Amino acid sequence: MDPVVYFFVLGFVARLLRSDLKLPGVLYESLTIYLLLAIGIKGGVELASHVYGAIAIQALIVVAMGAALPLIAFPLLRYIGRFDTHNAGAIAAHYGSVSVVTFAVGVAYLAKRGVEYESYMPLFVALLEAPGIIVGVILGRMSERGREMNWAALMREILLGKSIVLLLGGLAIGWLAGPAAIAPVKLFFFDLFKGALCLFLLEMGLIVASRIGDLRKAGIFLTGFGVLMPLLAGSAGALVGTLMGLSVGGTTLLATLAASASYIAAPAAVRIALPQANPGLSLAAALGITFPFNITLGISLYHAIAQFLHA
Amino acid sequence: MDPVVYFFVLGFVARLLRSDLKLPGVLYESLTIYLLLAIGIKGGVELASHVYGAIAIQALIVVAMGAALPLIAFPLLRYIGRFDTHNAGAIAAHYGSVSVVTFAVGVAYLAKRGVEYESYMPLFVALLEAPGIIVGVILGRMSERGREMNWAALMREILLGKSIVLLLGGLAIGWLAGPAAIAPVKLFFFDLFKGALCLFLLEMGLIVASRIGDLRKAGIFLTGFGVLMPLLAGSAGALVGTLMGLSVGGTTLLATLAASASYIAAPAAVRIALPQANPGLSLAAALGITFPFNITLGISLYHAIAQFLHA
Amino acid sequence: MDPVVYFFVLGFVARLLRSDLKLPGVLYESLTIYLLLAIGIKGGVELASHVYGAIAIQALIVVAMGAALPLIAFPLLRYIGRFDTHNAGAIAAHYGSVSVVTFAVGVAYLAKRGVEYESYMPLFVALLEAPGIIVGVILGRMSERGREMNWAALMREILLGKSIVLLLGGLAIGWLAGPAAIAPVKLFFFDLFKGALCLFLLEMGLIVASRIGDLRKAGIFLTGFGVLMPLLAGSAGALVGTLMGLSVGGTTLLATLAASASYIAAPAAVRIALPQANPGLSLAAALGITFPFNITLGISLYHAIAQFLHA
Amino acid sequence: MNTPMKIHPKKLLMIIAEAALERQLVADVKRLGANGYTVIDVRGGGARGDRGADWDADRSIQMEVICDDAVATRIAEHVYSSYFENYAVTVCVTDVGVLRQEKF
Amino acid sequence: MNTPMKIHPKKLLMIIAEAALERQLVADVKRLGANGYTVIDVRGGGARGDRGADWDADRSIQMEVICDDAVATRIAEHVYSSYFENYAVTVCVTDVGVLRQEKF
Amino acid sequence: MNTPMKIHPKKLLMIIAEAALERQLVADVKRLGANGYTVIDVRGGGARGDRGADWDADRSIQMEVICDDAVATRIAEHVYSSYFENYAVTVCVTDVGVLRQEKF
Ligand SMILES: Nc1ncnc2c1ncn2[C@@H]1O[C@H](COP(=O)(O)O)[C@@H](O)[C@H]1O
Ligand SMILES: Nc1ncnc2c1ncn2[C@@H]1O[C@H](COP(=O)(O)O)[C@@H](O)[C@H]1O
Ligand SMILES: Nc1ncnc2c1ncn2[C@@H]1O[C@H](COP(=O)(O)O)[C@@H](O)[C@H]1O
Ligand code: NA
Ligand code: NA
Ligand code: NA
Repeated sequence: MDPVVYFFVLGFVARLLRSDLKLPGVLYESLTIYLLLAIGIKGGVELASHVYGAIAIQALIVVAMGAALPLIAFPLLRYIGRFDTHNAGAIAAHYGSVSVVTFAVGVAYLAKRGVEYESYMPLFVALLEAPGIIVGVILGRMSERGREMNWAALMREILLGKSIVLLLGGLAIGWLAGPAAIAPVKLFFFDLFKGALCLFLLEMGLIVASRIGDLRKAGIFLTGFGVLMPLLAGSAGALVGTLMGLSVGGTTLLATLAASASYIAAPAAVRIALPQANPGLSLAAALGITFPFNITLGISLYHAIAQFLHA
Repeated sequence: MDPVVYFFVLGFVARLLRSDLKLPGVLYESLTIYLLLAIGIKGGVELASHVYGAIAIQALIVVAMGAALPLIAFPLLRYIGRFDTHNAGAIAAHYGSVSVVTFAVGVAYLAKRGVEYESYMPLFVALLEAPGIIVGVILGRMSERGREMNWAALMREILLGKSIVLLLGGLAIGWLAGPAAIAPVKLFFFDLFKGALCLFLLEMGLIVASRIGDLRKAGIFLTGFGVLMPLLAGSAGALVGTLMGLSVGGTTLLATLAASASYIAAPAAVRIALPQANPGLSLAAALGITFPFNITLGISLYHAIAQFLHA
Repeated sequence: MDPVVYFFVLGFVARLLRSDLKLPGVLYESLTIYLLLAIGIKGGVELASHVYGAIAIQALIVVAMGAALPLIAFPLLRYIGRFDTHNAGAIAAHYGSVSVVTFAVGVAYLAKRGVEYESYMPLFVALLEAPGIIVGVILGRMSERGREMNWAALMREILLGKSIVLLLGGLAIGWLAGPAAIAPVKLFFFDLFKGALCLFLLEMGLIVASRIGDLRKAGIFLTGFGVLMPLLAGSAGALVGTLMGLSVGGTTLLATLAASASYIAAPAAVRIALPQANPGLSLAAALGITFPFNITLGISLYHAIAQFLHA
Repeated sequence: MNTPMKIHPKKLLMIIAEAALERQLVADVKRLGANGYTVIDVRGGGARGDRGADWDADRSIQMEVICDDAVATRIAEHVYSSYFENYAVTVCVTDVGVLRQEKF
Repeated sequence: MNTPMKIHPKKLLMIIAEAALERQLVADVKRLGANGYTVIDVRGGGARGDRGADWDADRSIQMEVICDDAVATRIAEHVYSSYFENYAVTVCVTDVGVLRQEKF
Repeated sequence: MNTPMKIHPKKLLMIIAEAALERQLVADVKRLGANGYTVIDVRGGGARGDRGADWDADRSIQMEVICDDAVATRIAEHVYSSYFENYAVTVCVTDVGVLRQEKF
């Protein structure tokens, strides 16, 4: 296990033991901004040296995959889990989108093992933020013919949420500036990245532990879903990545993205677009089950699947 | 354009598009403290290896220049712009003082082009903070014979504002400690500087875009003033720098300082000393026009002027 | 004097002059978390390569020393200083525990002089947090037979306070991960440490200066105690360190720890456990006298004592 | 300014809500006739569990609006009918006096 | 929702206290019958000196509890008897109206 | 502490103002007879535009002062005459009850 995961465990245990350890909310916000921007910039710098045509096609496939993921999650939630449409749509939206921090842990995992990957993967992180949320919300609102939805406002909410703005903004900056001009901020944005990730994971541990009650309420089905859905989505992602021609590393990361569930962009957008859904359910599954599962076991599983598919 | 400017553009565009991206106020405060301290320390370390007599004379000239700048701005504002005494004085105070971040962008500009400059320039940043504000306030209060002003309190407010305390404090620390003792914090205060500047400029972009309304209210004259005044002051600064014997790089930075308008020290002091002035006007000009003008076009213009004067 | 101390002086002077310089409370909190975690991790990494048996015995001795220190402080405070039991116990608890930042300044002091020390000293920092507080509180509550104390709650408050959780958590992470896995976060947690310490000391200077009033109220005795107690405890620590077989550097640090008084863990725990005690008294002595004394003169004295005892 | 100023009766409406609603609430109170508003970051707990403000989804705000009786009632009813069912929201109103009644 | 809703009288209890008491106060108000509470980080000054919130020992909070008269009195008296002597604590209570009385 | 304590009537003065005024306001309320004050960082909007608290010039505070009627009036009038014209300032006052009247 990568040592960044220990920080998650430290936070988790500290909160469970009812320690008064607390990271200031503002530190959490600042780290979020930093991580999103840094991932974007890194991707943008790499993008500068690639053939855009090939990437454009891959990008389309990735967007389609993101839009398809909620279509797997929704029926499971609605018909097996017996959630109402709103909650099924809301949870599907979270799983359709991605977790940037899970991606960062995946990158650390590959780096530790010296596995190469397509350096423009951060582009896919940005592209995968939105489609799953949009499809999830549409599914969640299917039953409502009476009340109209302000779709333009929803789109703005999602597409201009801080996740996408910082990821795409960072990509654009890295791409426009290029490696040479980015060099003077390399230390700040790249070399400090992993340390900042450690602090962030410490806070995630605290948050997850303090939501443990929601999890208990959420019940057996959602707990199972929190493990099964990433396995399904991760396998799908690995397949898509392999077919799309990504390397083993890139395939692992695409699988990780597919398997991850959003807890920055999705909660904010879904809270406004599907107010009837109980946010405790989505977050219990995404944060309480899937996130810890992915960073401890999931990623190495997706790596194994990617290796198998490339063999 | 230096890539740090892209961060400004990113913030500006994000806010214009009404993205919910927001940097925590505390992060902005912390970055301000860090930047001021770091600039001071850097200057102080360099100061250690210089002839003080020569610098002392330059310092006096620089202070005189700072005090003179509002005398250019005030009549323009009062008699051409037709602002009342309070507002003319308030705006003149902002333009008499300096913008530390504009200075930092200027330094990045020179570094990128490999242009040398007098390494004790941060001393001049500290020296230029106060005189322009004091003269601007005096001009702005000329009409008030009846109400007395607590000048001692005003002086304390300006001279002990965080800008001057951190710049001078940093200078003193760098100077006392010297290069060897500062080495263990070089990474923190010098190598991370440019990354921190990027985040700060991102926030500046957000702030400027959210004040765009003030700008519209401010009218044509103030918009013109926001471009013309830095050109005038920048040329004056370049002249002073050349006559004073600074290098091309040092001249460029002195011109940049003269051309820049304060938005950290001046607003705080002027709000107390000239309460009748509308802070929206000064900030619309200083932040909305002059700051973006300087970091995008101004600095390279001042550089050209400096080269011309040295040719 | 190490340049980190200059930052303390800058903060102190700025506040005395009534500058409006203020570090955001959240920055102070974030720096505290960072420093505690970083010290812990550093110690943990080093611990990995040591013989645990020998360290275990030293650890026991160190804990006993921590428990013994309030037994020196309490009678002085109670019978010479004429404080009531609550206040004597409260102050003794602060001096029984340790100041992590004083420790960090001690480490910087040794590093500057190239003095080696046992690299697992951070373990002792963590071990010394609690015993002194517990003994101090017991002493402070001796007079209260009537009212019962919730000891379990108190123990949890102390042992699960953020200081101990972050120090021990960091130790565990560093120890589990080992040097190789920690390498990618070395820059963040180790190389930036001293810069972060500078900012923290700047804030300490501001805080100490704003409590100068408490100090005046505290009176002559407490001022004397604030210098004498660290000398006594520092000598005791130096003796224990020497007998225990620590190097000169390790002895200096143990003496520094013994001499230091807590202002993170102790105030929080004592406020709940000894509510009748006036927190102004403990903090005036610990922060207002002992902390500045230790970082300016104390540490070099303890170093001299350590050298003398090892000669 | 030596003659005592008259104190005019107004209402102070307090809305405690999930931070996600801030933008909408600001638009709402303006639209429903308030001339101003003040927002504070808070944490808390109630029927819908503890909201510790540790992170985005857990943040709450307290909005304060000084206004006349009719506007207060209008806003309170709007908040009640639009958000009460699905969001963690609490509303209360109290009597206040102000010096410049034309301001509110 | 066009018929005006009835406003029910309740109390708003405000407790300003050292941040060190937050955990205990939350437990106290729940135990004494409050259905919710809101907490704000504040700074201030009073009989026990200035509390500038610069650092841990100096931090203060303001807790607000909407509840009925009996609960307000009970909490106020408990705070008074438990904390007033040894901690920097200030308490006051005001009349408020709420729309859903069963909530409080 | 079983006999119910008497509740004494006082005023709670709320001043919402630009953060630049904090120091002066603290000095003012002390000078005009208040025994204490509490300050909260807020954001908001009103006649003088939106104040989003993004940065220094945009920050606002809310000051709360519990005091007797005369002091409240005195402070309100002072704030009104000194700052209302040139600064973004809002003032209101409400009735509160306190347990220890000698404190305020
Ligand atoms: N009785 C109460 N007194 C004060 N604040 C309350 C009360 N009930 C709820 N709140 C606040 O309103 C938020 C939402 O309440 P609820 O919808 O009951 O969970 C809580 O997180 C508290 O901040
Ligand atoms: N008269 C008052 N008005 C408003 N807040 C007060 C008042 N007195 C005290 N406080 C608040 O209560 C805290 C503790 O008060 P004290 O115990 O009087 O020092 C202070 O730090 C203030 O935040
Ligand atoms: N009607 C109101 N209700 C609550 N707060 C207000 C109101 N009007 C103004 N404020 C607050 O007072 C500040 C200054 O108001 P103004 O001078 O009207 O711009 C605003 O930024 C708000 O925080
Ligand atoms: Na996903
Ligand atoms: Na200037
Ligand atoms: Na000690």
